[in-house]
Amino acid sequence: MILSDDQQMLREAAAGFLSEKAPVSALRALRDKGEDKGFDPDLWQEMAQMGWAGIIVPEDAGGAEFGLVGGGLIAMEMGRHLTASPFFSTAIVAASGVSAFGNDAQKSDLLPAIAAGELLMALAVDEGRKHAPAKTAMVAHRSGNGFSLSGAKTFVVDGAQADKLIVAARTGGDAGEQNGITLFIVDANAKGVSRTAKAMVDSRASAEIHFDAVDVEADAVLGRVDAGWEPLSHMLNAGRAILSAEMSGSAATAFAMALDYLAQRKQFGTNLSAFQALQHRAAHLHTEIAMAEAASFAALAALDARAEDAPRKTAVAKAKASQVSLLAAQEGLQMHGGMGMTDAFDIGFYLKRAKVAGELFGDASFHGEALARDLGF
Amino acid sequence: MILSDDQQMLREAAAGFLSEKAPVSALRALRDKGEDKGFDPDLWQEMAQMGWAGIIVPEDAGGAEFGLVGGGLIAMEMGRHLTASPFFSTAIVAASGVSAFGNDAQKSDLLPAIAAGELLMALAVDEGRKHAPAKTAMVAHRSGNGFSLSGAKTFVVDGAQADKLIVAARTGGDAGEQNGITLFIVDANAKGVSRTAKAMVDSRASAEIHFDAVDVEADAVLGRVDAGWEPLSHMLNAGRAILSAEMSGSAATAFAMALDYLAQRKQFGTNLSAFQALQHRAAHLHTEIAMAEAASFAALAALDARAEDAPRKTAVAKAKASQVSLLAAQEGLQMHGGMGMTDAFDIGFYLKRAKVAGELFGDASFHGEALARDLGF
Amino acid sequence: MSDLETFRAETRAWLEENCPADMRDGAKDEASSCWGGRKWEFTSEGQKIWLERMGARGWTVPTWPKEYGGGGLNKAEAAVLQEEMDAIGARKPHDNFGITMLGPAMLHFGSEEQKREHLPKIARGEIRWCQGYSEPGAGSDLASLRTSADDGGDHYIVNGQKIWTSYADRADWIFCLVRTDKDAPKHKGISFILFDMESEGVSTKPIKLISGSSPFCETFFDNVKVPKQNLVHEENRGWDVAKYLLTHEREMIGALFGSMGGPALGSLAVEELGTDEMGRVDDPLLRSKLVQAEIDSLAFSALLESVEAKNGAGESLGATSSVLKYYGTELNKRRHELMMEVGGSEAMEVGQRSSDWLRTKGNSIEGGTSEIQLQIIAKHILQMPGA
Amino acid sequence: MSDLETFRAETRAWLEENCPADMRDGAKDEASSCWGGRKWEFTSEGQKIWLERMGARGWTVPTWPKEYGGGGLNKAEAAVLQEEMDAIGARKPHDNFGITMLGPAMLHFGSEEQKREHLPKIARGEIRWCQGYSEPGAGSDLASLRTSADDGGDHYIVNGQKIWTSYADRADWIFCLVRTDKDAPKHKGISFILFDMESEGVSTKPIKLISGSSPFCETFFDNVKVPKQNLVHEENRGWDVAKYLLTHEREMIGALFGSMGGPALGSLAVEELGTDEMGRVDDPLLRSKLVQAEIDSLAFSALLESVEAKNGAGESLGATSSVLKYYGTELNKRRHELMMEVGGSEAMEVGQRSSDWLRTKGNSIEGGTSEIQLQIIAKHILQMPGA
Repeated sequence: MILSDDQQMLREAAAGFLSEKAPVSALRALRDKGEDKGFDPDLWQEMAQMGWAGIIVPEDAGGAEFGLVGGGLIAMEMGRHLTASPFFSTAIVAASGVSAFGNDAQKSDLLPAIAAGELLMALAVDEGRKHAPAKTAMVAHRSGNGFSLSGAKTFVVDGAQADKLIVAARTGGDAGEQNGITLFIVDANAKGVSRTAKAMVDSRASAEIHFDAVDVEADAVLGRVDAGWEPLSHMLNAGRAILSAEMSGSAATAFAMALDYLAQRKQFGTNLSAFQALQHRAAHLHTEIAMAEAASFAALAALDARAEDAPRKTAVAKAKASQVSLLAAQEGLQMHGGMGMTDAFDIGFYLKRAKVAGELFGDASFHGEALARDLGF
Repeated sequence: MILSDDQQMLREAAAGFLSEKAPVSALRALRDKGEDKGFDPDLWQEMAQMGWAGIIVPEDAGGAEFGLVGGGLIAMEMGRHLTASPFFSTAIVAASGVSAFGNDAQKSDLLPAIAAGELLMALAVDEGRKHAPAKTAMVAHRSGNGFSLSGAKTFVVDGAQADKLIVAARTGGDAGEQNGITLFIVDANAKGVSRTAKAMVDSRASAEIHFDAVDVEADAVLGRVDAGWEPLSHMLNAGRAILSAEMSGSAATAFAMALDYLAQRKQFGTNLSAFQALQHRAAHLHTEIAMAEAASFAALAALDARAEDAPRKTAVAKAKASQVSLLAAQEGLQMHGGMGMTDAFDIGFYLKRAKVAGELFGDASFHGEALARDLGF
Repeated sequence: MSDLETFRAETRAWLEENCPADMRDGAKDEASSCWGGRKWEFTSEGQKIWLERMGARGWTVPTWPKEYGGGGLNKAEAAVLQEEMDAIGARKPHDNFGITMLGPAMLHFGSEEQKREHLPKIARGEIRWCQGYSEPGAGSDLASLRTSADDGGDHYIVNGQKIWTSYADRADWIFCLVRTDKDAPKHKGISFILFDMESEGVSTKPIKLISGSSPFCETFFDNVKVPKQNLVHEENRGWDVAKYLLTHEREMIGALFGSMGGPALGSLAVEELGTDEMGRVDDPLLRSKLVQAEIDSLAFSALLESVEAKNGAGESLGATSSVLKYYGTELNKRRHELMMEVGGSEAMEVGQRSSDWLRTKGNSIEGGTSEIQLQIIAKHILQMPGA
Repeated sequence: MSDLETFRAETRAWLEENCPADMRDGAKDEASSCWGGRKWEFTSEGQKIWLERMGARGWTVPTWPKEYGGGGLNKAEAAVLQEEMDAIGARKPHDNFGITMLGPAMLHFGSEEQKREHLPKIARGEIRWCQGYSEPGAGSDLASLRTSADDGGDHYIVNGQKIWTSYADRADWIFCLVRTDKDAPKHKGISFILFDMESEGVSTKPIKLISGSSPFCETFFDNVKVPKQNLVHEENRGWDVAKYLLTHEREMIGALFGSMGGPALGSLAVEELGTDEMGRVDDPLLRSKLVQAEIDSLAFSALLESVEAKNGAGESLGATSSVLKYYGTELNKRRHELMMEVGGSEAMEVGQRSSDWLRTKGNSIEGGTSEIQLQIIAKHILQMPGA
């Protein structure tokens, strides 16, 4: 796609900032410190000051209003450096939901705080090992003027750090149905909420969260009761397309690292990058990465435009980018030889992130299935 | 597997005979003559004299009693040369059914004639574009002392030339069930049978056959009424494993032709076979072909031994050999470059045969599905 | 009313008045093409009139300069013309390798005399061209060609053999790569010449493919005399012209496979195989291959759109044309494999589907093999060194 | 009663009497291995007794000659011993790279003195060995090693660095490839030497992998003095020994991955993901990848059985070991990818499954990369020329 001047500047600013402040070594240091935060709060404040926390938030709510394409440009650069931050959970997923489906009170309460980097939010949707939002089984009973939530959520990105959670629960229908799901904005420290941070293989933060008769008021509902599928899909698709852009960036860098390594190393008297078998694999990988990136930005643009085929494009992007980023990391590691297996080299971090980001909000099989359904076969 | 001396001799005899009498040029000549027989009857007589028509027929019925492993050795050589003959339809599929499930009268009527090369038989099982024996819908009504058969069969190999047909029809149950299928041995020229030869892309003979109230006596039943699934599976599995061996042979030769071509051709001042990217693809293909051959003979041996896991091994062999022979032909053609696209070169014949043999009696998807069911997932 | 709007209105009116009724069926298949040339037999009076009228306006080659028989339109006007033609389903009046291949190269490398001589005849469909590039034994190493053009004073004497000459048996003239210096390094002894296929010593022989008959021919030259004024660009610098043409061809092929997409695999499978009780194509493993093909097809379309947007914005495609050519042709092969799997035994019969399938095997060979494209990507995009 | 039957009866009786109860649990995992050596701490009295008793009979290395501490058994007897051990679930008494790697090479290339000195200590588990082959920067090009052994009169002075030395921090002695002639072509200046890891100047440092801690170490040599009698085979002909060992290693790895098969993917998926209303794993596209992996696993098992049958019949494996190594390791990687997909977000947690998954990425690198195996197949099986 053709970037506008503003977008081009945004991208260059992101590239510059992140390579200085959040290179892979920062993630490594975070991991080695052994904290389970999964990101650096000071860094997030700096990002917020650059306007990234409000990248998709409307200008009148204090945001930069760059849309998801703008978010994708940042995400791609974050992917290159494996930058860990609440950008995904808060600035994209939560902000997209509140912007599009929040009532006036919710918008004015939450969006300026998000844009200022003062509020962290996380979406709690998965309940099993595989992403399956329609299978949501957690229950919200009517109770007084509000609801009482009970159940468990897993794989909640930034869930242990969030101030507020957006929780998908069932107010009607049966697991497997899209109807009957309602979204609730829940204080993460409310009575009955217990959170367990999980050490994930990509050194990011994710939480398992139990809800034991957590009481919320009626105004905690995001969107309408029983009609949470639409805002939920909206948030998930925003997240999926952003993850696709992130993974395209990661794939490109893992690939570039491998090419660098090949160019530096000699074997049997020849530069490794002169081996034709590796060249053909590299050329194929280049093609795949170009497709993943193009598909990601096509999805982001379609979502911004609220185009009818945006869900289809998002499924294609997430499926393709998940596959390609894993392939790039696998090929990148193999091209590094034994050195790639050591923790001292960075390529392993790309492999780990590719696996987790690929799984998050649905893997390639999930989105392939969605695409097939959408295409009617 | 380790061949016995007898098997080794059989294989060498087959290799010698076929390279002299039935090279690819023979198939080409057959095609160019434009006859729809699909094989050369005189050649089949010579094969019968060598004992191949009775290769799995018991010695006391005039056969060579080499079992399916023996049959597979011949089939593999036939695969190498793309030899067209009724070996598959008559000597393997029909003979395996009659040997194992025929009554005394059927055995003494049919087996010596098969072994002598005097009788051609074909199995009529498929009714749709994809192999699905359990979905047999053709009906056999009881009528007098016998049955009346109505329906249509397709993809009947050697069906237009056969003297007798083994027909799967439903005497009970519904399409989709294994129970209720009965096999009938039907005179191919009986009243009500109409046959249309189909020109197949591999230049072999296949027929569409319509049955319009064809009357057969009760003694036409092969095996037991309503219990045709077992003899049908027995015949199909024999055919599948033999096809696997044939495809392994075809794959090996298509590959060898490509290697020869690469070794002869220079580009950019270098021998094509010195290009590393092609070497790695060739080495991978070698590995795949070795696996297909091993899986094929494991299946043949298991079927001969009536081992419990013979159906599983057959599914693996047919799935793998179908994939590998297609891959070998595709890679072989690509390695031939533009010359491979011309009809003047032989590699295209291997591609065409790989496609048809891969489809026959179930393609890789069919057998993968069977394997998954067998493994319980 | 802007100039462009005026142009649109005038064009619409002219087309409405001048496009014969039978040329308005929107047909784009090869059978309905008009290839023109001396030997052409028009399939209808409408086809003849349509070529004459469009040729007279230069609208067969709308962006070529008027002095060479073109329409002299700018890009925007040419786009409007195409839109208005599409709107009434107007057929392309004329197909000719002279339009798609020789013309652009001639505009770039030809002398003024050559342009005035040859281009108007292409525009009016009077001369049909074929291309003499590939040779038996050269394969992807095009520059190793051996057809020789020896100096005969005011003419060359051409001897040798070409292969893969599309429609050589129906073409009037050929543009041809020949060797004019046997001692120079292989890329430096090649020249680009033009000659009449009716010259003495030219003969052709059609090539049968694995998919059946084809437009391809072998073409033989036995002491063919070619006037030296038919040399395009400088002697021994024909490789410049060849490279120009090859890049152009690759881009066309890549775009072709990206845009055509082919029939929707999923619908075809539903129609031919039916669905199971969960509403899925009733062949689960085949279905999952179809899904992957659709993912890849749609991702490839996204790439193509992105490339086209950049190209439209003035960025050069360069080696990216190899990315498109490589993936587009491999994907097309895969889609046809899957159509065969869906079709099952019916598709195995000799017929259109099996013939199309076989023909696709050439996609990754013609116009530069997939291996060559990968090599170009590795070298020119990834900057990897020669082995 | 045949000799072999007599042997079986006697063996069964001896094992019944001598194998400690806690050594009969059939454990084959690395944690229950006894690696022996000077620093070994036995996990139980039973483990100690079992090593002593089996070592005393030479049954830790049953086919080695008795004069070198072996059991002196023929192949048939060794097979009977293994069968009888399996029958009571007896653990292997002793693991040692001396048994699997150095011993076979020493029997082939060692001098009489060396065999008498070193082999019995391996058999009795007194000395634990590690191997010093790979070097940083050499990668697959093993022969480009730079660790030097300079002539110091009656000894060599070794300087340099090794990598991927398994358990170097726990081993007593090392067998090591060093460069003794810097001017010779790279394969011709290498020697194979043995030395004590407690020699002055030897230090080790464990390597952390992407999957976590590992038995691998970096090993550094700083002016280590090695007596010349510790040279195996001739000086500058160490590459003969290395090749012998590498082929041996490749065969072991190939067989390992072929035979282990791993957990059944299908059952794991049914257990963790459940089935849909048609009884299929409830993730149709993932399921079809599982199916392909099972097809390939079973076909690979068939190949392995066929190779083993031929090998048993006396045919040499040769470059076929590369076929097994290549495919077996790639397949194992694929199976672990699929286990991660089945496991979903739970598997993404730091833990055994994700650690195993990460560790498999090394399978196609260690023991010769997949690329090297493909090269060996192309060259030695397919007879394709060097590039």
